[in-house]
Amino acid sequence: MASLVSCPHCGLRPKEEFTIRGAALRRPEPDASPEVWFEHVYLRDNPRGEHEEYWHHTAGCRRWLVVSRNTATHETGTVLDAAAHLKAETSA
Amino acid sequence: MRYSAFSIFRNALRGNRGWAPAWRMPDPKPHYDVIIVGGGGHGLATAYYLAKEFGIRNVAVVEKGYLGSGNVGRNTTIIRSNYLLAGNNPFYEFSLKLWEGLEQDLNFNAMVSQRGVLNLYHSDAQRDAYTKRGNAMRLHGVDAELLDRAAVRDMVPFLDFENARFPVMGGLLQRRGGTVRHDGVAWGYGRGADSLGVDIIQHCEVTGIRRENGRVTGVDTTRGFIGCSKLGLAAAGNSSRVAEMAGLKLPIESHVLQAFVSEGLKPFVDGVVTYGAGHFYISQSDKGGLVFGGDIDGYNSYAQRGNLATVEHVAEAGKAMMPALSRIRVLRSWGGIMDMSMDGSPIIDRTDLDNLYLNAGWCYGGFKATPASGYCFAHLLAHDAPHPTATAFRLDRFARGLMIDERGAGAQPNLH
Amino acid sequence: MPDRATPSMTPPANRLHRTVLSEAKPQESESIRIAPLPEGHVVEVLAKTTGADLRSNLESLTSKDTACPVRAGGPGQWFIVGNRPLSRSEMDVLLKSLEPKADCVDQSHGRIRIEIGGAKVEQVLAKGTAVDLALCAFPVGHATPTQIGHVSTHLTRTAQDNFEIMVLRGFAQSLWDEICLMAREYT
Amino acid sequence: MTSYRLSGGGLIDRSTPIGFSFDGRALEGYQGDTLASALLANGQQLVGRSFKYHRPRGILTAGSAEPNALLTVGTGPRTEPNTRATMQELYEGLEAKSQNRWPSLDFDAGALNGLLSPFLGAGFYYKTFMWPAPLWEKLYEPLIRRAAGLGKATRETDPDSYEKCWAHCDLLVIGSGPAGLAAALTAGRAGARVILIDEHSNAGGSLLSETAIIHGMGAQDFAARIASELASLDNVRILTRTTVFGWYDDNVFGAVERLQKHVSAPKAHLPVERLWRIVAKRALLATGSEERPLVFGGNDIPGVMMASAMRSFLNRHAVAPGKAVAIFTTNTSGYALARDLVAAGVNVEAIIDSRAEPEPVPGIEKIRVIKEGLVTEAKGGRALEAITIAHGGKSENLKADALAMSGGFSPIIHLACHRGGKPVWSEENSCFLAPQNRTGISLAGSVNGVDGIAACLNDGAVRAASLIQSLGFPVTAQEFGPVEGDMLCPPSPPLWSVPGSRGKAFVDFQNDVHTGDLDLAVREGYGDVELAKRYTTNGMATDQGKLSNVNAIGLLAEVRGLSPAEIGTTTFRPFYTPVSFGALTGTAHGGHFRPVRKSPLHDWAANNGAIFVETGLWYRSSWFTRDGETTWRQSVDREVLNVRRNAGICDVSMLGKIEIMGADAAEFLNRVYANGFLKLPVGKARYGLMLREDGHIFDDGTTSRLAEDRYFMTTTTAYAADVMSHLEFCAQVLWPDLDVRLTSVTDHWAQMAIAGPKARSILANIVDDDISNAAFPFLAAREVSLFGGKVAGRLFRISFSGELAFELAVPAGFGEATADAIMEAGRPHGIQPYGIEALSVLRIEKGHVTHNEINGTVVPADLGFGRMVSSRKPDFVGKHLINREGLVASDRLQLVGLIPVDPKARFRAGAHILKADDAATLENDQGYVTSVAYSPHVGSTIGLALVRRGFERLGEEVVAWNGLHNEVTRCHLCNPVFVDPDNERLHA
Ligand SMILES: Cc1cc2nc3c(=O)[nH]c(=O)nc-3n(C[C@H](O)[C@H](O)[C@H](O)COP(=O)(O)OP(=O)(O)OC[C@H]3O[C@@H](n4cnc5c(N)ncnc54)[C@H](O)[C@@H]3O)c2cc1C
Ligand SMILES: NC(=O)c1ccc[n+]([C@@H]2O[C@H](COP(=O)([O-])OP(=O)(O)OC[C@H]3O[C@@H](n4cnc5c(N)ncnc54)[C@H](O)[C@@H]3O)[C@@H](O)[C@H]2O)c1
Ligand SMILES: Cc1cc2nc3c(=O)[nH]c(=O)nc-3n(C[C@H](O)[C@H](O)[C@H](O)COP(=O)(O)O)c2cc1C
Ligand SMILES: [Zn+2]
Repeated sequence: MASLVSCPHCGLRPKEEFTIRGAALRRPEPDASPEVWFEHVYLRDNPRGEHEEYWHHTAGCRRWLVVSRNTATHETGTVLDAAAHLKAETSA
Repeated sequence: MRYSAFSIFRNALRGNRGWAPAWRMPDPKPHYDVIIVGGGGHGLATAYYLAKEFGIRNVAVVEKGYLGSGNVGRNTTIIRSNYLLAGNNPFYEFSLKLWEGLEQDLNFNAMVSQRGVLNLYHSDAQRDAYTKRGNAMRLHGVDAELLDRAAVRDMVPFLDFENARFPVMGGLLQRRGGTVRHDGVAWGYGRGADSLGVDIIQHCEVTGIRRENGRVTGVDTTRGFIGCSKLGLAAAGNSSRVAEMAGLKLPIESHVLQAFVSEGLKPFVDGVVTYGAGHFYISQSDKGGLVFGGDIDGYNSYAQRGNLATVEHVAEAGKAMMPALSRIRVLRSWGGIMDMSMDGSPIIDRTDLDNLYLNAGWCYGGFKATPASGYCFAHLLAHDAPHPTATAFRLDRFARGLMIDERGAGAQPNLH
Repeated sequence: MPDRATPSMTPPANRLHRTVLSEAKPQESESIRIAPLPEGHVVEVLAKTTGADLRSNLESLTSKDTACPVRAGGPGQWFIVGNRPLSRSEMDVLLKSLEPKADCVDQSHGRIRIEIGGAKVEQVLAKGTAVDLALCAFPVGHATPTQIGHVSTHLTRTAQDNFEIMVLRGFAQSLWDEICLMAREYT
Repeated sequence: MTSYRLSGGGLIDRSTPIGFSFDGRALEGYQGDTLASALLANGQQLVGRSFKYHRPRGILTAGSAEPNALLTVGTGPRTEPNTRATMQELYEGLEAKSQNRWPSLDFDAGALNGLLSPFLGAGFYYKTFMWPAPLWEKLYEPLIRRAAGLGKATRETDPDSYEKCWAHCDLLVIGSGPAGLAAALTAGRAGARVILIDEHSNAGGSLLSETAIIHGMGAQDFAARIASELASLDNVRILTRTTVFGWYDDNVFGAVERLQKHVSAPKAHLPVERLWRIVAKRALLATGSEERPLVFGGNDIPGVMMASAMRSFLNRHAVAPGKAVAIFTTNTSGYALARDLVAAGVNVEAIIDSRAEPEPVPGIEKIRVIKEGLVTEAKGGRALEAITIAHGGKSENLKADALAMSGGFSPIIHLACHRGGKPVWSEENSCFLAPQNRTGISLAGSVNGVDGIAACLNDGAVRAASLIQSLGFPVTAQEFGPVEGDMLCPPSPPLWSVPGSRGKAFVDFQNDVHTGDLDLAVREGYGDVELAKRYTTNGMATDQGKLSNVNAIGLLAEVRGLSPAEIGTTTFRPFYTPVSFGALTGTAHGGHFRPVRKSPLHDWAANNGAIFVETGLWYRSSWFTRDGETTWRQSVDREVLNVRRNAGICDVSMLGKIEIMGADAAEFLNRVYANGFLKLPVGKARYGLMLREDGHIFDDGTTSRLAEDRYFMTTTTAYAADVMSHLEFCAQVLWPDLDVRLTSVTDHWAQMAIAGPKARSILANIVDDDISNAAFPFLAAREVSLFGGKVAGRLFRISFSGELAFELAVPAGFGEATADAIMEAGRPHGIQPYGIEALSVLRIEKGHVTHNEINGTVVPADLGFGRMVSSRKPDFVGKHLINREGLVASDRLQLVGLIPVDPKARFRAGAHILKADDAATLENDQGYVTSVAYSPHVGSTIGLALVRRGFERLGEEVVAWNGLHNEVTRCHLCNPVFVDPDNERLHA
């Protein structure tokens, strides 16, 4: 995608309703080493293919979403509320 | 074969059957002193200067597509050296100086045309920021002028001076800025490098980087393994992917930037004008098309194409700045993949692999850097030490907190 | 010590509340109607436990002087709206009554409501929002936040051919002008 | 009218003549004409000059692929260069001008280039114009620029309006030929939401040019009948005069509708163009096919035309192409034309067919057919006079004033390629077919390689049925009855180049690319199809190679000895045909470019004489002029002094305001701010520093604790939106386990600062509660009651100016009344409103920072806030990278004050700092001036600056260097607090 995102709360919406933050990274634990923090803030896998990203439905429900998107084809997969995504992750 | 009015004349009389190829189509040799990954502007310029300035001629440039198929062939061709920070400014001025003598050096007309770059400002804050930048330029002896509204109006009378939502207050002008014919740059450097013995190997994609005890031995490609003593990466939008082949993770995201060209017109805009109250910059190519662009789409992409929302966003800013664009028709839009770095500035440095060198992170500003980037990368490859104008473009600057952040946007690539 | 307020300083009741779209004149044609709604009350309700559905609780609390007084916002978020301004005490009662379940915020002065209706209402709104407005996709009572032009709004279908747009006060005039422009071909 | 117009037939209304002009000549056409058909009817074959060689050019096609007939239409601010005469409908008073010629179309000086053509081969300009270097900008380039380009655009402002619109549908059908009509009807009858789009003025596609009989009806009537049934279905929307220009991600299509490009006087209440963004569950491309030119010498002479175009002018516009017509074809297309020409009584000299054994076709028995024949040259200057034919080893000269050509057909697959798919060469169809990967879309009709009206009708119906079936619609296949008189056009082997061709044979007509250029490109190493395109500019003109690309590929294949499949195509990109800035912009231009955001106190400020300035989307009051004040400085100085002496009131409603609620709100704030917030007591406000995760300052502001679990945060105006999104990120993504809720209340509150020694006495008149220093000390923050209980407000004892000050927030609707009341209560105390200019002076005098200083590159320590950053907190945003070498380096830029040695001297923000006697070089740069103001309090210009090692250099003399303005000002570095360093006024 990048024309429309299907917000789990609002339905199909155009790109301009969103703010894109980028790679959906987990924030390290507070006591993590400086190296870990550096990597978190500055280094990116930047894959060609499947990519999980944070999108904010700024002009909509104002929820942060995790959008799975293919950076080569722009096809979108699942779109989850960030909270739901976290649960899914932690349970998995 | 030398190009000149005379050679054109002579060949014309022979039905133009006498022209020699601009470059050879060599098969890869088993081993090179230096392999450059990426046949874009930077890769080709690097090879050219390696051969010409540093006497290293056993060089190959491997390019996965056709020569110049990357960003060098799809950018809006603006060159300038109007930078604020000491880490940037001297480098880009060095580049502009190289542009100024390029045609004679290459014996190829890349149409370097310094018709000026005018950045508009619309508020006191913007004016002050441009004053700060312009003075940094002046301190380094770079030409810069701060124009007021009247002066801008004299230069470009058909901007919106009547009912603009964000009135034009003035602009920062660099007269030596301008445009260069994108393809001419790739072809000129390619032809120049080839004539000095460099092998330009097109349609040859690097698929792996072989390493033995901390050193690179060569690259696997779609045309087989090619050995090298030194490997230089100049893969622009694909830097992360190529570096990954050597186990490196970069402070880079790949983003798509779109560019546009209008139908061909008689002279409409002379120099380059950039809008200050939205994302828009425009110039006119010597073919007559208005070449313009704006902001990146904002999402990671390797697709070389963007979406309509951004197209409209760009057009809106364009008409807001220049109402007369309204009835002009946009002919074509395309996209390029840029290596957006974490501070908006490039990297020209060694890596923790002994003989692997990196040239990346050029964002949407690397075309103007082509000559200096090639020169400085060649310098690094040849001497293992950075060129004096490129000492700040270190890979470890993020870990050490020495970012070169012109915009102050922080570690958020799509904001640079 | 209310008496300390010298009467001269106290604005006359009729001048105390200045409405933002007071100048805007309603548009009316056979196919489209646009009118500003009274600056009554808008209460934003934020459920304390995510996923909790308070709609039923909320319905009972509305001053039923407008269509669809309870409107969904984001998840666990609703707006209670009404045409009549609530007195401080009324407002306090309303806020208190929900305290255990939700945090409530008085947005009465921060949100302006505009009504738009008529046979061509879908065509006109389609010039602003990307939301599919067909009745099958956007039934009566459905409400959603969406962008109209460049402005964030909250859209509610209050009848087959009638919508309400809620917008930040600061953008109200700008949005009003935009909507009139959108409707121009029918007015 | 002239003899080129047929007496009968065609979709024109002979009872409605339309007057128009071409290069100033008054001409007449009919309702239903295009500009092209009207010109042809008037015998005007020559319509333009080519790009490079200025060769005479005529009308080549009858559609959107037209490369030659590009005219400047309209006058004044409505001037439109490069308009395709073939797509421009005629309207009364239309003024058309030919382009790229001087002094006139008939006698064009530029034609000299034709003689120079050997020197102007592909890419010649890359090889010369290099000596002497200075001449490039001075001479060569200006000449090239003047020669290049086509039409001349107006620089006037467009008087017409545009708009954008969204549309949603189950099935989007692009193209209204037999395939498209059948598809739309099938889906429409099944009840699906259908949009049918065609770029022409009427639905029908090629049927409008057909003479076949469908279901007992003429093709044209058949099209009209289907169109009218579709129009009667309210689940179907037909958009004619609309071009789908791009296929984007998620099956979004961009289209532009030309509502008023065919009328004399556009109606003001309607847009001239409308941009559609169409969200289609499924889409069907029924876009037809493009006929390919043949590449032989002189194939560009006026009078040479595509066969199907000639047929279109004949059958649709009742225009005869000439008096003696020859037809050069590789397939039956030419025969269909011949049949119709004969039927219309036009004299056909011969059909030259490249094939050895063309299957015979009925209706043309009397016509001479030359088998295995080739046209090796077309002769003539501004009009075709004769052609040379080679057949059976001999060459023959034939007089003709019109020559039709058909080299076969290329499916119009552009849209299907816009999302990265590469077309595939089909040997048996001898054309490129659409890419395989195409989710969401499907193709029908001749774009799908289907031949014949009946087959296309059926294909359209079948494809549409399966598409909407996949969406769950029950469908019944549609029947369209028998088709008579349709001439099938099976693919025939392509004829890329014509052996023995003489003279320039053009491939790309508009860019003057001929076969020799492609040869040269290959010879010089530019043989890759993409390089050849760029080196020769083939396919880069306004028609984007609709006619030339495939021929160029065929020719490259021949020269390089490869197959077209191996050569491949160049990349198809939007726009299918060019789209105006106006359409892409809609209403968002001029004053409407971006919305306006107004403070609830806007009118109050206006009534008090405010001069407004745009800050972001807001309008803010800069200053308030008083009678007798002639310069802004006078007003600002007065406002500033009055705040310090008496009191002032300032609108600060634009500050971002965020309500933060929940049991963990305190913990939340403690993690988003760098300084501690856990211990902030109820009823108190605290200044807070927000960092980015990279340790730099993000934003600052004050946050007040209204209750145990409720806070009120203010942010800077500029960063209000970013801070809100950031907090939502923290709450929803980083710490979802915290019990906290946020919402923006910026617009609910009107907020005003009341500052100055008299502030308290004034407020006491409207605030019911006790606000004495004891009861309401510095940093107190509480809900208060106003006007004897009429209004509940929020009062904060905070100060940006450094004076005794309050910020009062009231519900926005009460803002103006409250401000009026404060002005009234303050009159005896001399209160005056002040704007952001004065506010800025006051805060600079006090050394308070804004985003001039917080410019994204500073860390707290740079501003002297080092101690604020908690070392005890285990975690907060920005904690973990703030101790990096570069961020703690001793030579960082640090915040200092700046004051000129000579009080009368001035300096500006953006000046750089140099050591007193250092040379002006970048190496010697010591920092820069961030904020500057004239301080009436100090009596001179003062400033804030970020200076290397600034803290330890107070008192040092430096220069503020401003080369841009030739200003070098000697200054002293000083403490940034210029007034009341001990904060006595603050606490008064
Ligand atoms: C739309 C757009 C507009 C721009 N406008 C401007 C502007 O106005 N001014 C300006 O200064 N800059 C501009 N830029 C930025 C500028 O174009 C780039 O920074 C610059 O061209 C990058 O250097 P390059 O030319 O070497 O990159 P490229 O030309 O992209 O070269 C990199 C090459 O590496 C090749 N490659 C990648 N991976 C492999 C592999 N595995 N094996 C072999 N080869 C590989 C690619 O095919 C490519 O050809 C713009 C960029 C874009 C996209
Ligand atoms: N003359 C010949 O020998 C020959 C050759 C090929 C096809 N044909 C015939 O032509 C007919 C083809 O029918 P069909 O329905 O497939 O196509 P069509 O050519 O009848 O209709 C296609 C329509 O789509 C429009 N169009 C194309 N791209 C568009 C876009 N991006 N936006 C808007 N409109 C667009 C065209 O203007 C045209 O009106 C058949 O009858 C076929 O036999 C004839
Ligand atoms: C400066 C510049 C000018 C261009 N001018 C034209 C033009 O006049 N006509 C055209 O069709 N394309 C033009 N293009 C776009 C190219 O055709 C092409 O789209 C672009 O180089 C990207 O390559 P791609 O589309 O093959 O991916 C221009 C590109 C650039 C960078
Ligand atoms: Zn949403």
